[in-house]
Amino acid sequence: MAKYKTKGLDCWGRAKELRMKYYQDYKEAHDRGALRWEGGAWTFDALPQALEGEVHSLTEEPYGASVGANPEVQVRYQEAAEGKWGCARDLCAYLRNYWGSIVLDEYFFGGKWPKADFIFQNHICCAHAKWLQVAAELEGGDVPFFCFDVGAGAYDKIGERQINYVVEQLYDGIEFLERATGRKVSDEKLIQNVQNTYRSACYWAKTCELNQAIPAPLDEKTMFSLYVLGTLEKSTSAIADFYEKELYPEVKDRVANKIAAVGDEQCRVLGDTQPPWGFLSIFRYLEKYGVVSIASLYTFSLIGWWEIDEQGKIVPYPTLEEQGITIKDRDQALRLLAEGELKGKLMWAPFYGAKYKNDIVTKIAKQWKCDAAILHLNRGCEGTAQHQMELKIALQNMKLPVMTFEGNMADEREFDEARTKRFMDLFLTETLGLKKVAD
Amino acid sequence: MEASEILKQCNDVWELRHEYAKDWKRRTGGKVVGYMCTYAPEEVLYAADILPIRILGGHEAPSLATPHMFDMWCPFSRDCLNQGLKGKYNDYLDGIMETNACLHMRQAFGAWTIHVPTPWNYWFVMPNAVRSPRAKTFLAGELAEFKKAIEEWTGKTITDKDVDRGIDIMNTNRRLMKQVYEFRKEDNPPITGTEAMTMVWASQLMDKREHNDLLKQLLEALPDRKLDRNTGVRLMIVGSENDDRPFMEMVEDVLEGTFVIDEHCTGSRYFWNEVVPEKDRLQAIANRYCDRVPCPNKDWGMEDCTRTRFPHILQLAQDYGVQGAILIQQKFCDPHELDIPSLRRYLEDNGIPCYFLEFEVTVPLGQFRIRVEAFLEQIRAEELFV
Amino acid sequence: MIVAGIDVGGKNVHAIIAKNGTILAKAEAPSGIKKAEAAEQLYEEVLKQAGLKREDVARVVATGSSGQRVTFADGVIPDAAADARGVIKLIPSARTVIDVGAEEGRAIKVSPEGKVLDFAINEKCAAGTGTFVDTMARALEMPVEEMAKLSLQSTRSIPMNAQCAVFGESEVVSLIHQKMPKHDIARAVHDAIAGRISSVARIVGLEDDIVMVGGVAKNVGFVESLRRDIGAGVKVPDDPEYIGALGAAAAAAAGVLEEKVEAKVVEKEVVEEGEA
Amino acid sequence: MVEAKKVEYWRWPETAWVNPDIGWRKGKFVTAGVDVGSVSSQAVVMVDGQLYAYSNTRTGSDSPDSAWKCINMALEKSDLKVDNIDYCIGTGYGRVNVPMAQQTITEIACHARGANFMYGPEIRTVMDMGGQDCKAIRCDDRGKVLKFMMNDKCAAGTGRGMEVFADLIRVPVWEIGPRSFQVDKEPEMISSTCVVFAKSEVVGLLQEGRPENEIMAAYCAAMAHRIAELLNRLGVEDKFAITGGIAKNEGVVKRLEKELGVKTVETGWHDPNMRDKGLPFDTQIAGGIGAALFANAMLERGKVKSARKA
Repeated sequence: MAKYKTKGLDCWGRAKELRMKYYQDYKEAHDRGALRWEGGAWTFDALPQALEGEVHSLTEEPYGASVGANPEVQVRYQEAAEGKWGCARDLCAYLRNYWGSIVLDEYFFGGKWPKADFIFQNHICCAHAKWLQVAAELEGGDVPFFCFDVGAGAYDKIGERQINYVVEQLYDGIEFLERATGRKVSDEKLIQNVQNTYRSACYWAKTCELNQAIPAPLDEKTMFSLYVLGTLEKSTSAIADFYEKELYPEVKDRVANKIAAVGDEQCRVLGDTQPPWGFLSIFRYLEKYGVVSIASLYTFSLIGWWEIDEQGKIVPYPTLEEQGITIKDRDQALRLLAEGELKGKLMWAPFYGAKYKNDIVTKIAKQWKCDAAILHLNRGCEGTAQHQMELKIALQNMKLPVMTFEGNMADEREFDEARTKRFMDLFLTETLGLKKVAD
Repeated sequence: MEASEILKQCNDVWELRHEYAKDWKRRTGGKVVGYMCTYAPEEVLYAADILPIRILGGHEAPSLATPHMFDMWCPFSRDCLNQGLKGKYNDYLDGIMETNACLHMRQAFGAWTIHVPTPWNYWFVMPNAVRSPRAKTFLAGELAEFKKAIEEWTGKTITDKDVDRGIDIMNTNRRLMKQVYEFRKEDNPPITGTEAMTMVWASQLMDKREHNDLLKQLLEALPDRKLDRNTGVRLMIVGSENDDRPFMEMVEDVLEGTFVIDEHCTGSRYFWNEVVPEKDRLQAIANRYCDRVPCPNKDWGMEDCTRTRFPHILQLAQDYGVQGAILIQQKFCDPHELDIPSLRRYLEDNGIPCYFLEFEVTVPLGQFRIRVEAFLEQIRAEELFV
Repeated sequence: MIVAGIDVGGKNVHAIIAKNGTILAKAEAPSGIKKAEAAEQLYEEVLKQAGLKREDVARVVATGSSGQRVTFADGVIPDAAADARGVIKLIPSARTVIDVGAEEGRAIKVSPEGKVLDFAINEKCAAGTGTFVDTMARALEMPVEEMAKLSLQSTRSIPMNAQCAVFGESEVVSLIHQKMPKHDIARAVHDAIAGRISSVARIVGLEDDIVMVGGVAKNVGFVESLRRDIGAGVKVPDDPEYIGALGAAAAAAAGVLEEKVEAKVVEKEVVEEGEA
Repeated sequence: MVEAKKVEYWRWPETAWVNPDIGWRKGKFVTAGVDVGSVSSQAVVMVDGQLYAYSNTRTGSDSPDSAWKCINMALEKSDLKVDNIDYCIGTGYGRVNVPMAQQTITEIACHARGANFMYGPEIRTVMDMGGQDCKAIRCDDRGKVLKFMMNDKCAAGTGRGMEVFADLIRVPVWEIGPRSFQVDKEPEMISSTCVVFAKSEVVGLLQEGRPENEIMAAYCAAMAHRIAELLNRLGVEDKFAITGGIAKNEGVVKRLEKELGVKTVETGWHDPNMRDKGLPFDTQIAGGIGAALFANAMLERGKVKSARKA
């Protein structure tokens, strides 16, 4: 008999539906006279989505992950990138999926590769700008390309100078968009999109905060499929509404009624970086021991915005309402957009040093009451895998048992499922002294 | 002084870098700051009479670094961290700095600041959108903060005169090294690629004022220097960090090839561009670092997918009469991995055959010799048939 | 109480029969392809040695990469757990265990009770395994034992790129072609693997006492290289290759039994994928 | 030691052959190519560019010995002495340690030239699957190298890997090819790229009681796949020929053709009268042939002088 009652999410179906529609829209955009653009999950989609008329985007990382979740296709795409294009096998796995897809002129969601009308990227890790630079080459070299630099400093160093740097680029970005598409950017839409971006980012954070409850209302395996929407079109009303009006209230209700993600929760685990998408079954394996992965900097702030309060606690970034702000004009909209992105996205802090990641993640471990950590040393993504070994040391210093396993989020050739489960057995039974609760 | 003697001194500095730095401190009583990426604005450090030295690897298995950076991080950055963890810098390094560059060096820097006792450390936010005019303004501001931080640390204000001195030291060094490179255009260059790059390594490890004196003497000595060796195939070596002397020597001493030009951050990419003086000194420095030959990581625009580094490489190839290019890359070095397939096509389309090699802290010379030898044969294949 | 421990590894099987902590009999045999049968036979042999019948043995615990295949075992424990228990039995002061076997090199941080506190495994690459040593010995055309002894004569270190067994082999070949003395090459090989293993060990931390076990621990050349790398203090117990079996026996005596799961191909279950 | 007692299934037979129809004394130039590879060594002796004698032997740990061993074996049944050779070129891994050679050329150039001679001038892509390297070579109608690529780290898909496998599964290496087709359906390929881990994967399959032939199929498929990856990087142009030891393993070759969608030219002399005379055809001597041909061409053009001692 399970310890807690549990049930699936009511809004699950809606999440799936929104995701599939997104990929369909991109494919069919041209048939409907709409524009198509490629960009990163973290780019300022509020701008191109504010162009007059219908506009659809394809964000590169979620696309690479969708492919990665299907090992057969993934290997075929990656071997095309490595063979026909000749790139290194150790590059970002999403990127190789993406390039291979173009090389084979094959869209994972059916049909030929839909060439973009323009690229609107932002440069996060070493790969981002280059990722779509090469994509543009592969698409014929004639795709207009714009890329932001958001590497202005860690959240606690953000002042006027840093915000101005990004705001100026946002203005350049608008000029670029209007030049490249011959369409105007509507301020009304822009303001709306910025408000939506805030809603998506802040309400996802609020939802994650609810996971401090015991039992945890959500497990990471489920959260993966929920934050993804924010990596697609965080600035649209449909997705902002999903986070604010559907997901958040439902999870709140689960906490109130002690509805658990995993009925046998007896050990709360902290994670890090993307999992090997083709092998999410390892999370089910953990559940057999009543072990549930409930928190990670990655899942929380890939799209969620946070801040550190006076007590040094991690709390959700205030919504515009909470800040008592109503956006009046373009300039205010762009400033708020830059500010939220630079100050609120804690996921960026590790890019400025191991100390940041250690500080933030140890806070998470405490506030979310984690009993152990299982870190995926992710060979597929250098950005999210930064300072993982330092993190291991920091967590062990706070007496948290830590297990690491090497793998790759989207290259099954680099993940050994049987071997990983062997390590998990060892860690769970020997180090944590747990027994199986289910089969 | 004989050219060979001067070049030997450069090699000594490279081999005995720690002894040199310690001796420099003894002589001058100044501070020494290590930097991990060539985007560090050395002008400002010289303005404060600080000796900037580049952290380089020791070409040994970085096993002390593994607990801090697992296997997927570039061996060079792990080797650099390993040197620090081994305590090689403990008794003289006053500070360590890193600039926004690749993720690999950030790891090394992150671990360094936690585990290697170094009194002062600084994270310098070097913008990535170097082709955007916005970056130049932002960088000038960043330089001002950097200057302030150093003033607070050293307790000395840095005047415009100081900055001018810093710029002059750097520019002179760049100009002189470029003049030495000119000699490599000759049919039978009086300086080998190994020697030329050793000269650059030394420049990154020693007081540039002293290096400049060596360079002036070298420029006097080179015209009369005749090397008793066959130039063979004129090669270019392009890619990420490279201070792998055994490999360079194998190609130039054992096989019939000569590196007549390079495009490395331990070579020409480091010093090719000078600071163009203007009233606002920091802005002048900022412009230099935005306009310099970029690391692939920063080589992208705000309009289209072109790169600025590729035409530069082709120009070098043509100016130095290159017959073939060896593209090298530190294993796992994303910035270069991202450019290499395109660069290879670009150069081959322009008639320059390429061969790719993946470097590590120690390269398997046996494995690489056959590859390079076959590549040289490919370039001169016609000779086997007529 | 009489108990038995069986360690079925990639290369060999080891079996131990113990009574109240003292070893009555122990034996070794190549595990070959048919590991289950090899274990079966060896168990019979060791029983004969001890002059016992199966029913005399209260409990049998298996371990090792193919421990799950020991049909007659009452329980199975992970190999690293067996290492920890076995070492603590012989050397209670041990805090760090380094085990280099045919196909895996690992390091374990152990508590005084023999509990696994942390572990690190040489990730999927042959460099850093016993097989790497074997391959190199083959390239040098001499038995491993000989290569081990020979390496002790070397006084200089040649950096060798220990990335891949096959590439390592051609590195050795080219060193031979360079007329490099064989004892120096032998040392280079050991240094290379030792370097890889020591970096794995550093992940769990090098807390004294450091104990090395596993088949490769009998390779004096390798142990020498490892000591050069992480310190002369590295201890090697007698019969280091029996540690796994000993630990399994200890577990049997302690009555520690993980529930026994039959080794079967895990069927891929369909899980909703997420993205990022 | 257990290993010592075991039969060595990888040990393929060494061979030697002398052409009875050629009187070497009448010839203008006697040239030799000695290819000392990491696994096998070949000596090829030519008279005015005509195949006179060759041998195919295993390489020992000492290159000079291996070189002597194979040249002597080649000339065993002939009255031609090493001293009668005008010019000898060493190639292969141990090329720098071939005592009787006046010069060295890499096996890449030699295999391209040799393949051109053996398979004919239409050959544009040559795949040399050696003991520890795979070399994908693009060449012109004279066998001149235009471009080449070699396998990088993790050298799966090499002859050495196949030997390790033969030893493991206890099947003579030359039987693996044919037997790999005696399966009802093509199994999934061995996933591991690493020779050593492929080994444990194989052991696993054997434990599951999978039939040997199926495992051989799985291994050949894996090797073919690795090689295909390399060839894809180079880009395969027709006609396509394979040299080296693995060329003899149809289990790999057929699967490679299937993956690439390109047929390899059938093994056999391009030159009709060499074919009609039934001269033996050994894919492993391509390097030696290329070297001997280069030697002959150099003498012909007076680029080098005869080093003949007797």
